Amino acid sequence: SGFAAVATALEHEGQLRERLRLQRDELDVAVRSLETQLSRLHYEVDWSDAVAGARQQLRTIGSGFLELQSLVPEGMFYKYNDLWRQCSIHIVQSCLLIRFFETVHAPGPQFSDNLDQSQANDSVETCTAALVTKDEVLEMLDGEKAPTQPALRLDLEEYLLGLCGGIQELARLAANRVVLGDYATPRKLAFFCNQVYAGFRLLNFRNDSLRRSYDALKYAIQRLDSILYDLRI
Amino acid sequence: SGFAAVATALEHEGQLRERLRLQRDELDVAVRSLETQLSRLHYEVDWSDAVAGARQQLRTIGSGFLELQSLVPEGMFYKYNDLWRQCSIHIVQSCLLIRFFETVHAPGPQFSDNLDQSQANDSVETCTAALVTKDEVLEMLDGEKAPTQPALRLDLEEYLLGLCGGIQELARLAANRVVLGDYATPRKLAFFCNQVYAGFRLLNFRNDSLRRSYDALKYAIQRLDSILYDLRI
Amino acid sequence: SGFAAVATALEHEGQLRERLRLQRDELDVAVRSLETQLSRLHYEVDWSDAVAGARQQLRTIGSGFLELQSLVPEGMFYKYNDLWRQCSIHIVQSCLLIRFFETVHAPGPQFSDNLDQSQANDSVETCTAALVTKDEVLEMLDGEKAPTQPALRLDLEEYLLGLCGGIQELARLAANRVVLGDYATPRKLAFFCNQVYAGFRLLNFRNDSLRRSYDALKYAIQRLDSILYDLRI
Amino acid sequence: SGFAAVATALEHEGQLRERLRLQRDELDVAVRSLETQLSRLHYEVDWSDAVAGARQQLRTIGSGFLELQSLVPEGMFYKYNDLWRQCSIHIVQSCLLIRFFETVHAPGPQFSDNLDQSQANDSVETCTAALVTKDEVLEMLDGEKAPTQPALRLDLEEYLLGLCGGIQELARLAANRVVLGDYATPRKLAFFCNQVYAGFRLLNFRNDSLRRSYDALKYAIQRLDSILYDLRI
Amino acid sequence: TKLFTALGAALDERLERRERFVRASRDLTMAAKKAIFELQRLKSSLRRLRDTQTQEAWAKTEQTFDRLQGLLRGGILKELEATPAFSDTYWQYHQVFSPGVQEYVEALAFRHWFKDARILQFQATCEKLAPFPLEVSDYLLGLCDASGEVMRLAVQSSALGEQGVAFEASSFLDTLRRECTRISARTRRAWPPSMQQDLDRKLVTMGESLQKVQDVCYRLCL
Amino acid sequence: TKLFTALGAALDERLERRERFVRASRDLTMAAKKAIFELQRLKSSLRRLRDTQTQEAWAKTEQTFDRLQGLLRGGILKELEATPAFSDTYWQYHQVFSPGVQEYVEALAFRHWFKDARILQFQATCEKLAPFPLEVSDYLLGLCDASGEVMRLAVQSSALGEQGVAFEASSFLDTLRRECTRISARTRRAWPPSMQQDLDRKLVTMGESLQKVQDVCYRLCL
Repeated sequence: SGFAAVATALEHEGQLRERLRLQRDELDVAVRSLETQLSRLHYEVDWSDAVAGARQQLRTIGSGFLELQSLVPEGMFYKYNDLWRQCSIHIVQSCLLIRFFETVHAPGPQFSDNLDQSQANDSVETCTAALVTKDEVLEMLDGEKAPTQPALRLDLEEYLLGLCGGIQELARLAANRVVLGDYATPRKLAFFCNQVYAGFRLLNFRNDSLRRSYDALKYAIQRLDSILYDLRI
Repeated sequence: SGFAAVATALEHEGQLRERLRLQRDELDVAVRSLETQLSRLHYEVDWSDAVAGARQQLRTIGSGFLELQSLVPEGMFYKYNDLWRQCSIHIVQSCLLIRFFETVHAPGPQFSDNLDQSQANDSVETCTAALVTKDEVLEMLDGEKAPTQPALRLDLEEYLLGLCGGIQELARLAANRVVLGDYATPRKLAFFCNQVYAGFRLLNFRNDSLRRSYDALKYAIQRLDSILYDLRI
Repeated sequence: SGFAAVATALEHEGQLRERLRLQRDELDVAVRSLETQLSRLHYEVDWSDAVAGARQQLRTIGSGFLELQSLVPEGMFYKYNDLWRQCSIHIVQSCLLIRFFETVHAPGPQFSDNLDQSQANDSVETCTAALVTKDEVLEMLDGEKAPTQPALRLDLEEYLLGLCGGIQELARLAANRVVLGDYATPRKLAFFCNQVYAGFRLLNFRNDSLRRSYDALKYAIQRLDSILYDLRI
Repeated sequence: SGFAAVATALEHEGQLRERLRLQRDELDVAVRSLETQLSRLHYEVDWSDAVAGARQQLRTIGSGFLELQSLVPEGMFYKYNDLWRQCSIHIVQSCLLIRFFETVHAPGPQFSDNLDQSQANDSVETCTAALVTKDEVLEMLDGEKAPTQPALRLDLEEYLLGLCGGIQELARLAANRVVLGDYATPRKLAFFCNQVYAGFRLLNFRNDSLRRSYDALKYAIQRLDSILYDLRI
Repeated sequence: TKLFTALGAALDERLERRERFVRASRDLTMAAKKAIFELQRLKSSLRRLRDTQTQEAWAKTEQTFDRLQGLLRGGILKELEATPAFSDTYWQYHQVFSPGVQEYVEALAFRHWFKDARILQFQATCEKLAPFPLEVSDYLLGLCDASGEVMRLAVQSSALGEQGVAFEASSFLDTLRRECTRISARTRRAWPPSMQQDLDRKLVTMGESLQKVQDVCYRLCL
Repeated sequence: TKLFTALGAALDERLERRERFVRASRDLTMAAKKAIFELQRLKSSLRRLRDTQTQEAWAKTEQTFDRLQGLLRGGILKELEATPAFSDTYWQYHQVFSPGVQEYVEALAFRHWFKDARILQFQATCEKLAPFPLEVSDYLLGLCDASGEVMRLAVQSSALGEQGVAFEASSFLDTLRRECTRISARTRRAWPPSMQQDLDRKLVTMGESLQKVQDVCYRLCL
C-alpha cells in the first residue's frame, strides 16, 4: 500500500546516508592526516616542507570531497550537509594555514634571531600574508586553475567557522614558534589575526554557532596580544 | 576587502531568514486557526460542518505556504526548511484528520446509540477511512486537481511526523467521542490507527526524531486498545 | 608510522563491523515484518493463520541470522554482540508468542461464548501452553530437528529479555482478545504469564537492563489480573 | 472571538517590536563599525586620527539611535528597552574610550621614550583624563551642545555596564600600547582605571549582571597592575 | 568620586524601590493564593447560589476579593503613584511586580469560572483592577494558571460524586486552550523570548490538565 | 520451575564470575596507580640512570612492575584460564576487566616515557603483558591516560627548575596527540559509540595537557 512506497523511499535515504557516511569517514582520515602534516609547523623552524607537503595532500582530499558531493542528488546539498560539515570546516582551517605560510615571507633572510633589532622595526612592521577566500579554498581543492563552475560546494557558514578555527590554530602556533626561537613569525601572526578579527567585527551574526566561534576568537586574539607584549618586555 | 562581500552575503541571508520568519508567523496563525476548527470534532456529534470548514481554510493555508516557499532560492529548500518544519507537520496532521472524516461514513444512519447491538457487529467491523498520502496533502493545499508539478514541497520526514501527530490526535479524540455518546467512531478510529501503526512497523528508522515519534505512537495505540476494551466490558 | 599495526587492525575491525551492520539492518527488516504478522493476533479471532505464517517467516530470519553470525570470527561473539542484541531479543519475544499459540488449544470447540459457564470453570482452569526454551528458539531458527551443535548462538540475557518482552506483549493481547469476544484466551494468558512471572522471581538480578525489564513485568501482570477481575464481574 | 481585543493589541505590539528590531539591527552594524575604528588604538602609536574618526561616526549612531527611540511610545521605554540594551552598553563603552583619549594629553612631547626617566616620575604621576558621564554620552550622541531635554535616553544600568566594558577594553589596550613602544599611556591607563574601580567600590549591587561585570573588573585591574610592575623592572 | 556618590545614591534608590515592589507583589500573591484555597474549599455544589447559606458563603469570598483589590491599591499602585513618571516606573519594575498581578488575575479568573463557568474577559478584568492598568501579558499568563485550579476542582468534585463539574471544566479548558493556543501565534512576535517560553510552558501544563479532566469525563461516561 | 532453576544457576554463575573479574580489575588498578605514584616521586633528574643510586631506585620500580604483571597473571588471566572457552569469556567480560588493564598500560607507558621519552608501541606492550592477550582499544585508551601523568611530571619538574623535561614532554605529547587523533578517524568505524566517546573525551584532555606543557615551554623561553 502507501506504506510500501514510503518504506522504499526511507530505505533509499538510509542507504544514501550510509554511503555518504562511509565516504565521509574516508575523507576524515585524509583531513586528519593533512592536519598532522601541518602540525609540523609547531616544531620545525623551516616550514616550507610542511606547507608543500600539505599542498600535495589537498589534491587527494579534493578528489575525495568531490566523490562525496557527487553522491548527493540535485537540490539536497543542505539536507545531507551536516554529515561532512566538520570536514569542510577543518579543510578551510588548513587552507587558511597553507595560504598564510605560502604568502608570508619565507623565514630565510629576514628571520630575526636578534630580539633587540626586531624590536626596533616593530612599529613599522606589516604583514603581507593573504587570507584565503572561499573561492580560493575551492580552487585549492579542485585543482590549479580557477574553475568557472566549481564542482565542489562550501557553505558560507562552513567557510567562516573554518576561518575562526584557523585563527585559533595560529594563536596556538605563535607561542610554539617563540619556543623554536622564531620571534618574527609571532609578530606577523598577531598582525594578521588582528586584521582578520577586525573583519569579523563587521559581520552581523544572527547565527548561534558562528557567534560562539567569534566569541572564542576574542580569547585567541588576547593570547596573541599577550605574546606580543611578552616579546616586547 | 574580502570581508565586505561576506558581510553582504550574510546580510542577505539574514534578511531572507527574517522575511521567511515573518511569512511563517502568518502561516502559523492560519494553521492554529485550522486546528481550532478541527477541535470541534471533540465536542460536536455531527462532524460534517467542522470538516467542511477545515477544508475551506486549507485553501488559504495553501496559498500562504506557497508564498513562503517561493521566497526560497532554488536548491536551498533544506537550508531553511527548519523554519517552517513545525507548520508542515501540523498541516499534515490536520489533513490526516480531514481525510479520515471525509472518507469514514457520516455518523447519520449507522450511528449505533445502542451499545449492545454495536458490540454484536464488532468482530466483522472494518473501516473504510483512507490514510492521506503525501501527494494528497499537496493536492489539498495546491487546489482541487492533482497538479503535475506541485509548487509546494513537503519533506518525507515532515509527512511521517505529521502522521504520528495525527494518530495521537485521533487517540485523544476517541475518548472524547465516547463522552459525546458516539460509540461507533472510536471503534473505527481504533481499527484505522492500528492499521497505520502496522504500516509504521515496517519502516526502518535511523532517524532520531522519527523514532521517538514512533515510540510515542505505541502509547496512543495502547490507549485506543484500552478504550475498545472498556467499551466491550 | 609507529601506529601502523594498530591502524591495520582497526581497519579490519571497522570493515567487519560495517558488514555486520548491513547484515543486521536486513535482519531487522525481517524481524519487523515477523512482528507485523504476529500483530494479527490482536484483531483476528482465529489465530492459526497468523501463527503458521510467522513460523514460515522464522525460517528466513534464521538463515539471515546465521549469515550474520558466521561473519563473526571464532570466540568473538561477545565482541560484536551489541550490534544484533535488539534483534535477538525481538526474535525470542516472537518465538514465545508462536510457541504459546502452537501449544495452547485452538479457540475452536472449547471457545466459551457463554460468559457465565467459563466463569464457573475459572478457578480450576489450567493452561497447557509451553514456555519456549532457549534451545527451542535456536531450533526454531535453525530448522525443524534439534541440531547437535547449533550454528546459531543466543546469549542468556537476550533470552531472558526476550521473555520479558513476550510477556508484555501477551498482556496487551489479553485486552484485545476480550474486545474480539474471546474470553477464554485471556484467562489462559493470565495463568501462563503468572507462571512465568513466578519463575522470574526465583532469579537474582544485578542492577542492569534485565532488572528493569523484570520490574516492568509486574505492571503487565497487574494489568492481566485486572482484566481477569473484569471478566469475573 | 472573545480574545479579539487582546489579539489586536498583540498585533500592534508585534509590529512595533518588529520595526524596532530592524532599526536595532542597523544601529548594531554602525556600532560595530565604530568599534573597528577604535580598535586602531591597539596598533597605531598616534591615536588622534582614530579618535577623531570615531567622533565622526558617533553622529551617525546618534541619529540612528534617535530614530529607534522615537518609535517607542511615551512611557514605554522600559517595555522595549531589552531590544537595544546591548547597543547602549557598547556605545557607552566606546564613548568612555573616546573621552579618555580626548582628555589625556596627546603622546607627542611628554611621550617618554626614555624608560628610566619615566620610571622616576612614576610615583607622582597623575592622569588628567576624564571619565565620561551619562549626560556626556547623551551629548556626544545628540550633537555638540548640551541639550536641555535630551531626546535620547540611557538607562543607569546600561551606563554602568558600559563603563565596566570600557575599563576592560582599556586594560587590553595597555598591553598593546607597550608593544607599540608607548610606555607612558599604560601608566595613565592604570591610574585612570584604578580611580574608576575605586568609584565602583562605593556602589551597592544586587545579584545581577552588573555585579558580575564589576567582579570581572578586578581581573582587568590586576592585569594592569602587573603591566605596571613589568614596566618598573 | 562625586560622580560615583551620585551614582551610588541613584542605584540605592532603585534597589529600595525594587525591594518595595517585591514585597508588595509577594503580599498580593499570598493573599490571592489564600483566596483560591478558600474557593476550592467551598462545596462545589454551592456554586449556583441556590440558597441563603450559599449566598452567605459567597458573600464571604466577595469580602476576600475586596481585600485583594485593597492590597493592590495600597501596595503596587500606591508605590507607582508615589513616583513622578507613573508609566515609566510601571514598565521599569513590571517584571518585579508581575507575579503578584498574575496571581491576582488567576484568582479572579478562577472565581469567575466558579460562578459562571466562563472565561473572564480582558475588558472585565481591566475593570476589576482599575485604576491599576492591567497589561495583556499579565492577563494571559494569569488566566492560563487558573486552568490548574479548574482541573483540581473538577477531579475532586467527581471523586465526591458530583459529575457535572468535570464536563463543565472539560469544555471550559478546551475553549481556553484553543483561544490561548491561537493567541500564542501572535505573542511570539509581540513578546520577548523569555515571556513566550513562560506562555509555552503554561500551555503544555494546560494541555495536561485538559487531558486529566477529559479522562475523568471518559471514565464517568462508561 | 525446573527451567527457571537452571536459568537461575546460570545467572548466578555469571554474577559470581563477574564479581571476581571486578575484584581482579580493581586490584590491578590500585597497584598500577601506586606504581605511577612511585615514578612521580622519583626525582626526574634521576631519569637518565646516571649513577648507582639511580640504578638502585630504578631497580626498585622494576620490582613494582614485576608485581603488577604477577597481579595480572594471578587475577584476570587465571580467571580466564579457568573457563573452558578462553576467548569467549575474554570478550564476554572484557568491559568488566578493561579498567584494570588500561591502568596497567598507562603505568607501563608512563614508565617507558620516563626512561626513554618515547611512545610505548603496541607490539612491545603486548610482549610485556603476554601471555595475556592485549586488545587494541585497551592499549590506546591506556596510552591516552598516560599523557596526564607526563604533563604533571613536566609541570612539577619545571617548577623545580629542571627545564629539559617540559620540552621533552611537549614533543612527546604533540606526537602522541597527532598519532591518536589520526587513529581516531579509524576507531570511529571500528568501535561501538560508547568506546569512541571515551577516546574523544581523552583526546580533549590530552589537548589540554599539551597546551599546559606548551605554556610552560613558552614561559621558559622568555
